[in-house]
Formats: sequence, C-alpha cells, structure tokens
Amino acid sequence: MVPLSVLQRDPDDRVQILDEDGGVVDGATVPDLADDEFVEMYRYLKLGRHFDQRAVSLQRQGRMGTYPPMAGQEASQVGSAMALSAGDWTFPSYREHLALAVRGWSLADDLLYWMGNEAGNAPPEDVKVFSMAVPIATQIPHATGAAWAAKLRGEDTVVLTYFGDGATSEGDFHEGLNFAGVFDVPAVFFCNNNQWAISLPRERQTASATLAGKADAYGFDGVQVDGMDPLAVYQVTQEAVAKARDPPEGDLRPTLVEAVQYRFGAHTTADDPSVYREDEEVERWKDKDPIPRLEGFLRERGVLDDELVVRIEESVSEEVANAIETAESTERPSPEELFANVYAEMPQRLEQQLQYLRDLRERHGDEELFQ
Amino acid sequence: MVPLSVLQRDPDDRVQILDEDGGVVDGATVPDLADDEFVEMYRYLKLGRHFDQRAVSLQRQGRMGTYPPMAGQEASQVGSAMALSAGDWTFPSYREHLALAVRGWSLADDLLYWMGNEAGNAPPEDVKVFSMAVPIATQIPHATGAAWAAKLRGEDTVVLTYFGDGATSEGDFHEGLNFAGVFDVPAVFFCNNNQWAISLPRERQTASATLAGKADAYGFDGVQVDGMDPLAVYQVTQEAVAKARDPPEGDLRPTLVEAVQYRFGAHTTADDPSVYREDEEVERWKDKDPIPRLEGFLRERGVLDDELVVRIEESVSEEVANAIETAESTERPSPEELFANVYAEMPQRLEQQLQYLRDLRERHGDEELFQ
Amino acid sequence: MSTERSSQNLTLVQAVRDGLYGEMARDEDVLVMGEDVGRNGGVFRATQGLYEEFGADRVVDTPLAESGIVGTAIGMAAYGLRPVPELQFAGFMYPGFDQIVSHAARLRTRSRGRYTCPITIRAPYGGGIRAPEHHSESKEAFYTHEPGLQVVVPSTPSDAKGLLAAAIRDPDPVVFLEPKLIYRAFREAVPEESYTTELGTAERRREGEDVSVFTWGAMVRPTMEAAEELADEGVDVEVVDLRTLKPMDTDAVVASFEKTGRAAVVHEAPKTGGLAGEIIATIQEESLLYQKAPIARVTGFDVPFPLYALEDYYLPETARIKDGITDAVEF
Amino acid sequence: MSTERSSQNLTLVQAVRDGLYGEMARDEDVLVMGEDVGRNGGVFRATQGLYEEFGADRVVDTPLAESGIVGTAIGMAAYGLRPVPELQFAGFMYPGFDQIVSHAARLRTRSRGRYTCPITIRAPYGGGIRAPEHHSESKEAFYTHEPGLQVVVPSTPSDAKGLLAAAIRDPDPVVFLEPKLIYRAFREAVPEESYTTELGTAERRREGEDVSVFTWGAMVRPTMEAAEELADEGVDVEVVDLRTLKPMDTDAVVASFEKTGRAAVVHEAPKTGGLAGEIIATIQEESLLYQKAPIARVTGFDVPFPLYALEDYYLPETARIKDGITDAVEF
Ligand SMILES: Cc1ncc(C[n+]2csc(CCOP(=O)(O)OP(=O)(O)O)c2C)c(N)n1
Ligand SMILES: Cc1ncc(C[n+]2csc(CCOP(=O)(O)OP(=O)(O)O)c2C)c(N)n1
Ligand SMILES: [Mg+2]
Ligand SMILES: [Mg+2]
Repeated sequence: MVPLSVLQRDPDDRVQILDEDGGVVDGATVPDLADDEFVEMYRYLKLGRHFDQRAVSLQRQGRMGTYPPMAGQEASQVGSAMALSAGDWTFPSYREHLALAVRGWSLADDLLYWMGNEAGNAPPEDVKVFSMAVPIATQIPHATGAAWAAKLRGEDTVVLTYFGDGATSEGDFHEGLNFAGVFDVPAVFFCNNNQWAISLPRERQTASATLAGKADAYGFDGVQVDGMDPLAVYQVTQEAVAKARDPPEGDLRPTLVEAVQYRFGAHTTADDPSVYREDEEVERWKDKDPIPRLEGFLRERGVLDDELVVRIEESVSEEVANAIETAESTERPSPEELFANVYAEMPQRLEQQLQYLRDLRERHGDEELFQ
Repeated sequence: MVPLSVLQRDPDDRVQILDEDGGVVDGATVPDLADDEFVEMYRYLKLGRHFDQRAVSLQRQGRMGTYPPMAGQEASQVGSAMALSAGDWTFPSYREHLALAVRGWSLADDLLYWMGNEAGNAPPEDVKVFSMAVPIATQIPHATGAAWAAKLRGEDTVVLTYFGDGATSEGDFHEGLNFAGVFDVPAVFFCNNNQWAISLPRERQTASATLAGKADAYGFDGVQVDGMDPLAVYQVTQEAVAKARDPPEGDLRPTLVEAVQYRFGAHTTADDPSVYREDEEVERWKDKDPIPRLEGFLRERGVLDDELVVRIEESVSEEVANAIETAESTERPSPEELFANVYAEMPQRLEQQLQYLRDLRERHGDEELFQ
Repeated sequence: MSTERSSQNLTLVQAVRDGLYGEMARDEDVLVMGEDVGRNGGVFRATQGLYEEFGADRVVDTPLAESGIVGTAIGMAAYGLRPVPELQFAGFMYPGFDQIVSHAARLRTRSRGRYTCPITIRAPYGGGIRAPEHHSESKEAFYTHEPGLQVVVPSTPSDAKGLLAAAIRDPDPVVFLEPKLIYRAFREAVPEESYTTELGTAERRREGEDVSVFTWGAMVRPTMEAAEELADEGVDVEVVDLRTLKPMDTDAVVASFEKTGRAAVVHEAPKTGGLAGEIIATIQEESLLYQKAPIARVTGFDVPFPLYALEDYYLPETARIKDGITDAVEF
Repeated sequence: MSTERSSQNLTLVQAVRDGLYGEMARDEDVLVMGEDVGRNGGVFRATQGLYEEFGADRVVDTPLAESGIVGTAIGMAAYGLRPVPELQFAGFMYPGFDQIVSHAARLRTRSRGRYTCPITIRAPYGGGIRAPEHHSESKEAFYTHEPGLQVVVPSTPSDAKGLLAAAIRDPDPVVFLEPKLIYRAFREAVPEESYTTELGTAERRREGEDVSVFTWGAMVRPTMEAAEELADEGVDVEVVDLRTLKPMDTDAVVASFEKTGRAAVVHEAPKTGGLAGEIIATIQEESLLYQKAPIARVTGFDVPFPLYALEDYYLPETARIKDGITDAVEF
C-alpha cells in the first residue's frame, strides 16, 4: 500500500514529525536515514548555530560587514539540503549559510563574501550552488531557467531555490513559478517563511491563508512543513525532489514548500528587531528550536549522548574557527579585480580605466588616497 | 433565506444564466433589471459589434492606425460596466471600447485615440474612466491604488479594472492583487479571458486550472463566469461591486472575476490569427455569441421584436457614423502638443525645443519636412 | 551650529524626516508608503516617528514589491492623494522601473493633463557605507533620460528638507535620491518651519575664478575638500552643486563655465552614459568659444559597483577629484 | 541586388531571421524564447519558420512576463545554454529591466567569472511605423550606462545577420535593438552562410572631409540622404554608423572627428541623457584641439514619444539633420 504523499496534503495541514520535545508525533514516519546521517544532521545544526553566533560577533567587532543571521532556521536549511543528490543545484538567497555548507561550499567563502569580497560568491566548480542573490525573489526565475535547461538537456538534475516569506510578494516569484508550471520544470521552490520580512509580519505580507497554497495558482503542489523540524523538512523536500525527477502520471514536477519557522535574531546585523516585535513572541518560537528537538530524538534513539555532544561541539568550534582564520587570512582582493570580470575580454575603455587606476595609486599611494 | 452569493462558488463552477439559445438555465435567477435596461443592454451589444466592424474597416482603409477588435467580448464589457454606479471608476486596458462607451466616454474619443491622438485618451471630467494602458497588466496596481485612495478618503467608490488572460502572468497582476488583499481595497479585478494572448492559448499561459482560482493566493474570492452571457456577467459584477462597497463580516472586499469568452477576430488589425488557430475553434465559440443569446431572451420575454431590432440597428449605425464623423473631422493635434503636457510648467529646455520646432517648421514647411 | 530658536541642528536623514513630517502635517493628502517605513521607521530611520504620529493609514508598511509600491502610488496620485513612496535602496528601484518610466512619467502626457502623478519617489542612494551588493547604486542617469520625470539629489540637510517639500508639493513626479553616505555625516542648522527650496536651481558652494566643478550629492564634500586643497596651491575652484539633475539649471552651469573656461564634472555613477556627458554636451553647445581645456570627467568606473572591500577604489575621492581639476587647469 | 549563388536578397528582418536560423543550426545550445515567437513566428515575423524547423523546445512561446523571460533565460545561460530571448517591443523591456541590469549584467562579476550570461536580448525598437503608445521607444542609453552589458543596433540587413551571430556567440550579454522602421525598408545581398560581424566596430557609410556625423540604426538612412543633399551644396559629409553602442568604437569616432573637426550626432532618443552626450564628452576629452565648432545634437525631443499623429514631428528627419550638420559646418 503506497502511503499518500505528503505533497498531496492540504497546505494548511502542516507536515511535522518531531514534537517540541523531540518525540515522534502520532502517525508520522521517521525518514529512512542511517544513524550516522541523523548524527550528521545534528552536527550541521550545531555547526550552523555556532557559525551564526561567531559571524554576528565578527560583525560587532568590525571584522566583517553586515551579516544576515539564521538562528532558528537551521533545520530548514539542513533538512532540505540533505535531501538533494550530489548532481542537484541550489539557488540561494543570502541567508542560507548553512544550506550552502551542507552542499559543499565552504563557510570561509561565505564569510569572505560578507567581508565584502566577491571571491566568496564564486563556489568551486564541483559545488552545485549558484552565487547568492541579494535582490529579493530574483533568483527564482533563474532557478526555473536552470531546471528548464536541465530538462531540455535530458539531465536528471533537480534545482532547489530558497527565498523568504517576503519574496512571495514580488513579481519575480509569480513569474518564476508560473513558468515552472507551464514548462513543467524539475524545481523545488523552498520558501523559508520566518514570519518576518524585516519588520513586516507574515500576515501583512499577503492575505492568503498560507504561502504554500499559492502553488495552486501555478497548477502544482504546495505543502506546509514545520520548518523547525529537520526530519519533516527532509521528508518533504525528498518527496518534492523525487517528484521533480520522476513525476507520477498527471502530476507536474514543481513543488512549492513553505517551511514555517522563525528567525530568532535580527534581520541583519544592521537591524534592531525590538522596534517591531515582542520578546515574548521570540520566546514562544524558541520552544520549537530545532536543536534540542533533534537532540531529544537522537538521545531517545540512543545514537547521541553527552560525550558525543561535547565532541561535536568541539569539532564544530574548530571548524568555524578555521573558516574564520581562512577568511581573515585571505588577501584582500586586488583593486585590479574591479575590472577583471566585467566581460570575458576587457574592452579598451576598461583597460584605460584600469591603467588610470594604476597611475593614480602610483601617484598617490593607497594611504593618501583613502586618508 | 439568503441565497448563496455567486462569489462563494467554486471558481471552476462557471456562473451562467442564459443558455446558447437565450433560454434561462436551470436554477438561475435573472437579474432584477427593468425591461428598458435589458433593451439598453442589447442595444449596447449591437453598438459594440457594429462599432467594431466599422473600426476594423477604417483601419483597412488607412483611415485609422492599429485597432484591437472586441467582437465576441461585448457581453463582458456591457454586463460589467452596467453593474457599476455612476461614482465608480473603471481602469481599462486597450480593448474595452464598449465598456468605456457604457461609462460615458465617447466612441469618437476612442477612435481619436486609435487615430494616434492623445486627446482621445483624456476622458471628460465627469467620466470616471482612467486613460487606457497599453503595457499589459500595469493598470492593475493603478486600480488597486485608486481603490485604496477612495477607501482612505472614506468614499463609497468601487474601482473596476479590466485585463486579459495573458495579463495574469505579469508580475504587476500579482503585486496589484496582493496589495488589494492586504489593504482590503474596494476593487473588482475583471479578467477578460478571451482564450488567447495574441498567439498563446490560455492553457499555455499558466498551468493553473482556472484564472479565477488565482484569487485564493491573495485571500479573496475568485469567480468564473460565462463572459458571453451578459446577464451572468452583470450579476457577478454587481455582487462583486456590492461586496467591495460593503463586505460581509470576515470577507475581504476585492474579487477576481474571470469572464470566459472568446475573441472572434484578430488580436489587432496587425495580427493574422489564421497562423495560430483553427477556424473550427472560432466557429464553436460563435455558438456562444452574446447577441443572439440576449436577443432570444428578450424576444421570449416579449420586450423585443423585429421592428425594435431594426430601429436599434438604425440608431446604432447612426451613432457610430456620427462618432466616425466627429473623430475624422477633429483637427489633427498641433505639433506643439508634443510639449504641452509633459509637465505642469514647461521647463526651459522644452521651451527651447518647442521654439526650435517652430523655427524648423517655418524654415522648411511641413511638406518639405515630411516628403 | 546656530542656536536660533527656530532652527534645529539636523543630519541629512533627520532633515528628510523633518521634511516629511512638515508636509504630512501641512497636507492631509500626503502619505508615506514602502517597505519597513512604518513601525520600523525606515531602515535608515528616515521615517522614524511618523507612524506613531500619523497612523498606519498615512505611514504604510507595504508588502515587499516595488512595482506594487510605485504602481499603487500612481493610482493613489491619480485619485488625488500625494503619495511619497520609499524604495528601500536605489538598487532595488528596478522592479518598479516600468511603473516609473511607463506610467508616472507619462500620465500627464497620455491624458492630455486630465490625470497627473504628483508622487515623490524617495530612495537612499550611492556607495561608501560598506553595504552588501546592490545597495550602492547611483544610476541617476536612468531617470534623467526619461521625459516627464524630475530628479533631485540633495547634498545638505537644509536642502534635503526644502527640496523634499518642493518635490512633494510639485504637481509632477520626482525621483528623490538621498546620498546615504552623508545621511549622518554632518549636522546643519535647519529651520523648524516648513519651507521649499525651488526645484531646478543649482547652488554655488564655493566661488572661484579658475575652474568650475559641477557635482551633486555625496560628491560635494570631497569636491569641496579638493577645492580647499587646491586653493592652497593657488588654484581658485568654483563648486556648483546641481541639486536638481532634471530639469538641470543649465543657466548656472553655463554662467560658471563662461567665467572660468575650464571645468570638471564629478559623479559616482559609471563614466559611460553618466550625467557628465550631458553636462559637457550642453556646455560645448552653449559655450564652446569659452572653453580652454577638455572638461574632466571624474566618475566611478565602468564596472558593477563592487562589494565593499573594493568600494573605496571605485568611488571618486579627493585625490582623484584634485587630479581631474588639475588636468582641466593645466591643459 | 547581387545575384551570386551564395547570397540572398533580404530585408533587415529577414536577415535577423536568417541569422537566428544559422546560429540555431550551428549550435544546439542556442534557443529562441519570448511572446509569440513560436507558432506565430513573431509579431514582425522575425522568427518565422523557426518553430517548424527546430520545434517547441528551441523556439519557445512563453507566458506574457518579461521578467520571467529574461530571468529564466539567465538561469538557462548560467546552466550552459545560449538563449536568445525576444522582448516584443523595446518599450516592454522595462518589466525585465531589473533582471537585465541586476543580473544579466553582473553575473560574471558577482561570481568572479564562475557563472556567465551568454544571452542576446532582442527587441524591435524605435519609432516611425504608426504604432500604438509604448511601441516606439528608443532608450538605448539605459543599457549603455550599465556596466557588463553590450548594446548593438544594426542598420543594414547584412550587419543585422553578422552582428546577431556575433552577439549570440559572445560569452557575455548583449542587448540587440532592431530598428523596426527599417525592418522592411530595403533589401540587400546577404551571404547565405553564417558569418559574424565583429562587435565594437563602427562602419563608415560615407567618406567625407568637412564634417562627421555619428549615428546608428534607423537614423542612418535620413542621415545619408542629408549627406547626399549637402554634397550637392558642396559640403562633404562623413557618416559613421556606430553599430555597436557599447562598447563603442571610440577610435573610429575620434579618427573621423580629428579629420573633420566638426560633427553632429543623430539619434531618435530624447536629447537629455541620450548617447550624443557620451559621444561629445568623449570627443572633447580626446580631441578638443581639433574641434572647430560645437557638435550638433540632432535628436528626439525631451518628451514622451507621442501617439502616431505627431510622431513625424518627434523624429529627426532629413531636413533637421541637414540643419544640424549645417550648423556644425557654418559655425
Ligand atoms: C528587490 C528588493 N527589494 C528590497 C530589498 C531589501 N530587503 C532585503 S531583505 C528584505 C526582507 C526580505 O524578507 P523575506 O523575503 O521574508 O526574507 P528574510 O530576510 O526574512 O529571510 C528586504 C525588504 C531587497 N534586497 N531586494
Ligand atoms: C508589458 C507588455 N508586454 C508585451 C506587450 C505586447 N502585447 C500586447 S497585447 C499582448 C497580449 C495580451 O493578451 P491578453 O492579456 O490575454 O489580452 P488580450 O489582448 O487577449 O485582450 C501582448 C503580448 C505589451 N503590450 N505589454
Ligand atoms: Mg522572512
Ligand atoms: Mg487574451
């Protein structure tokens, strides 16, 4: 007997596997992962949380520019990224530091990017992640296009793109999903509904009952999932990916996943959330913190104990410290980089401007230029 | 016992009152219009059809520029426009020649506009119609904004905007409807789904089951109506307008109406539909032609006979002939009009350019300029 | 540093807020709308306190959709209100670009004056604050090329308030670009009462005889610095702050140029297609016979605005401006 | 009028179609997408027959959404394809403007070359065919100001084919604007085989000694007419067709100007902020000492492109161009 796909549920009916204490909710099936995969998932959550804290403090210390924290949102990132196959593609926005790490892009590169260096936004060739997009929702049509290209080439690739609740109001969300439905492309549209778009709460972003329900307007499935439950996110994404690759007769490939979650911290380090929301609300959502939930589940399952937690914490600390060390010891980009990647071949006018910059620096020295 | 509003029906369940022969379908209620209003409705349909034929032939004869015909779509225009109150506003696209006439904008002005004269796009002060918008879907946020302004001012006004099936794919459709839901503005979004966006058929425009169903994404009602049934269109629009003005507890003001219809002719006089669609399809839709349907209904009701039809045809011919006469005898705009309405006050540079144009014309004469 | 009773010592962003406050108090039809302008008071605090003062109907937190913001503002304006939409950064105006150029700019023409579009579109603009990608754009030239628009860039707190009030009261659309590098760079005495600074008028920031520099926004300060340094070297620089970029005060440009016969134009935007070209073309049309040297363009490079590690190399700074002026003088 | 076996006598729009055909036949990764480009063959028939030849996967009728068209094309391009999106009219490019300037133009820079965007965005552009509102825009200056873009405007059938092929093969994004006034204005011998015409190179259409005129697209023809008429009056006009507007062949511009010392620039776009300013600024930077007279700008007016009853008054025509050139000569 084939169980009804989670994708077929009413979008208001949120998929959940772990309760707030890490117990398995009634009727839920735990995804078929090996123990070490569960532990890996846990380690990633811890890695993300720790990375986030360190990144915020780097910014505070003036060692990094503006940074968008993700505490509270780790489960969505890890659960979804782990559900992809090696050949699948990720099109991120700007907050998925951890999802990118799961997919093999180094945390050091992520830091480098937030330190103002484009080199950090160029994933290595073997990492199937697109450069981060800052303009809201604009990566959505890119993902549709890439998925479409994969399909046209007869490849087996699935493209997953992340965006926020706020992004669903942009025209590009609409156009990107509409194309995906019409051309039936193998894409997963993963909405990290963290309840806030800077200061605008979800309920003022749209009058629609759910965000997942918006999928209906494009003819494909939408599903709401508890975005702070890594197992539920994993399961939903996995089904969406499987359907994208090989849809059942009569079904379209794309899926809109609404992962309901909360950002514990500020929108970015430049933001002060106390202006627009109550601490109480934050506290209520902290009850859903994915880390203790998965930890509870793993302890119950007998694959995690105090000792392993400590080992994981140590290794995570070391990994983040190394990433920071790498990022901070990376040379600042040469000013000549300004001109290096505008076109494949540098046009004459840019060569002249580059020469002008060289002369200028020679004439004045960088110190005098920027006293 | 309050009958269930038509707006509350499943959008797939199309509202219809007249069958293809003009009989009243089972269970339908005929709108509460006086006999002379029914006859007026019929006269408008005839006016539109005749106007359209004449306009196309004016273009053929080189007496007018490109023109977008509306044959087949008259019922949607008349039924919806008649459902508005005098103080309500219409935000048209480019194909609603007849709806604008119902609202008091002269056919002569409409012709003038398609003859390339902006004067035709400036409705008289007492006509509550906005200038036509050619860029697809862009008028939708304007309508939302106007409705919002009316609400902020505590006025009783409802704003109705027209757009096509193709328009639903644009970001502006999405953003305009989403704002309407969030700010709960008194607007009716009236989609003339004529099955084609130039050469793209409805089913390739979006994978969604209906267009009406897209309303769900914005938290308000969507309803499908037989757009070639003037009575059904009238009824649906009237309910949508009433709800916009005075929504039942818990309901939002806006409505998305999908009026299912067909354009009998070309997209514009520059288009050749035989390239992309079969005559057969056109013939099938002609069975739904609103004119014989309403005519059948009125004859059955005993308010229309051969004599009145002839009188109506004569008066309609005369009205259109007068409109053409007026438009063609309107002086061509003065070249100085180029500069007249760019800003409230003409900046110096424009004054200089105007002077330059004057000198140029004096120096060369218009004939030499445009040999 | 004035301590007069009727003036306050404000930063530029405070003056913007003060200007908004004054116009909203003066005219019920004025309303502010945009992303995070309400309860949050704007990401730069340019609308701080307005929500508390005027309420959610007049200080509107909108969904995240720039075309929707501009498009609904146009509908409101046509209906009779005076919306002041904020777009959060100039680099995020583009999703609303179609509504700006195809509608706001054309409504009056299209309707032969029946419908008008008195909106003021505000956006923080320009580089230099170590912001993420797309946050440092200065593409004023996109807007100055579009007939029907007006474009304003203030460079001082008192201008910011006066020009903003003039823009809001103007019957036609204004793109009001606020150089965020100098949002808090300095304070100035700003009158407490409402006042307007006429659109379309340049302001001479420094009188000089040897060479004219035309600039605006955040570039005024390094230009003034360069001028002072050059004064020590015996070069007397005139600095003209254009303030309104469209319509431009070409009389002021031409008058200054005809006096000095030498000039530089300084802007942050990329050189190619930047406004310097327009200014130079105008000068040579009107005053070629006065011209003693090529007019220097001191501008951003023709590259995408870089992430912040390199932004100092992108932006014209005092030394570059000095060099440019010197080229014009020594030719 | 050649009857060589290997060439056909084509109009400009036929040459565009021929160019698309050739590139699609040559490279499987090339695909055409847009509104009505498939079964309908394009509203100007620029893609006629391609759908039948290459099928619905490579000649794609898209939903009506310009940001979606450009945005998905960018994703395809990053993935390795070479999409050639058509936007139905240049006046309807603006909903896709953000994707063009924020993404197509920046992808290479943003990713330090890891991702690139080899797309060619085609759009019919310019006035003169009695089209409805928004169908006659010529805002090439919006695109020439954006670093990372290239902008091409052909003026002859053979250039159209060669430049289009070059654009499609180019590893970076190209905005390819097709002057629809001359889509069918004349025919020319166009080689049957595929070939490319190098981007970034101007073409001298007429050699002359007295004055240089820089122009492109639909303005080349009235300019040539003006030149011929002036020849009868003893003025020897050199006409340079820029063809690629970004990167511009400034060497060709400067060389011609240094020969004649006098110039006019002719374009349809509004004067203020139009490309003439850029050309003039470049000339005076490089060649001020050669300049004998102000460089005339013969352009559209600073008004929204009017409905067709007045379009003839908006567009520069032969008499206006002659006057402009004469001004430059007689100064
Ligand atoms: C087109 C655009 N408009 C505005 C912004 C400024 N901005 C950055 S993040 C943000 C809120 C995004 O909210 P959401 O989509 O919910 O994502 P989240 O930040 O919550 O992850 C805004 C308005 C932007 N980056 N791009
Ligand atoms: C933004 C924009 N893109 C493209 C066009 C060109 N165009 C004019 S009408 C049309 C099709 C419109 O289809 P639909 O919305 O169904 O309305 P209909 O013409 O069928 O009434 C297109 C693509 C346009 N006017 N505006
Ligand atoms: Mg959010
Ligand atoms: Mg249609």
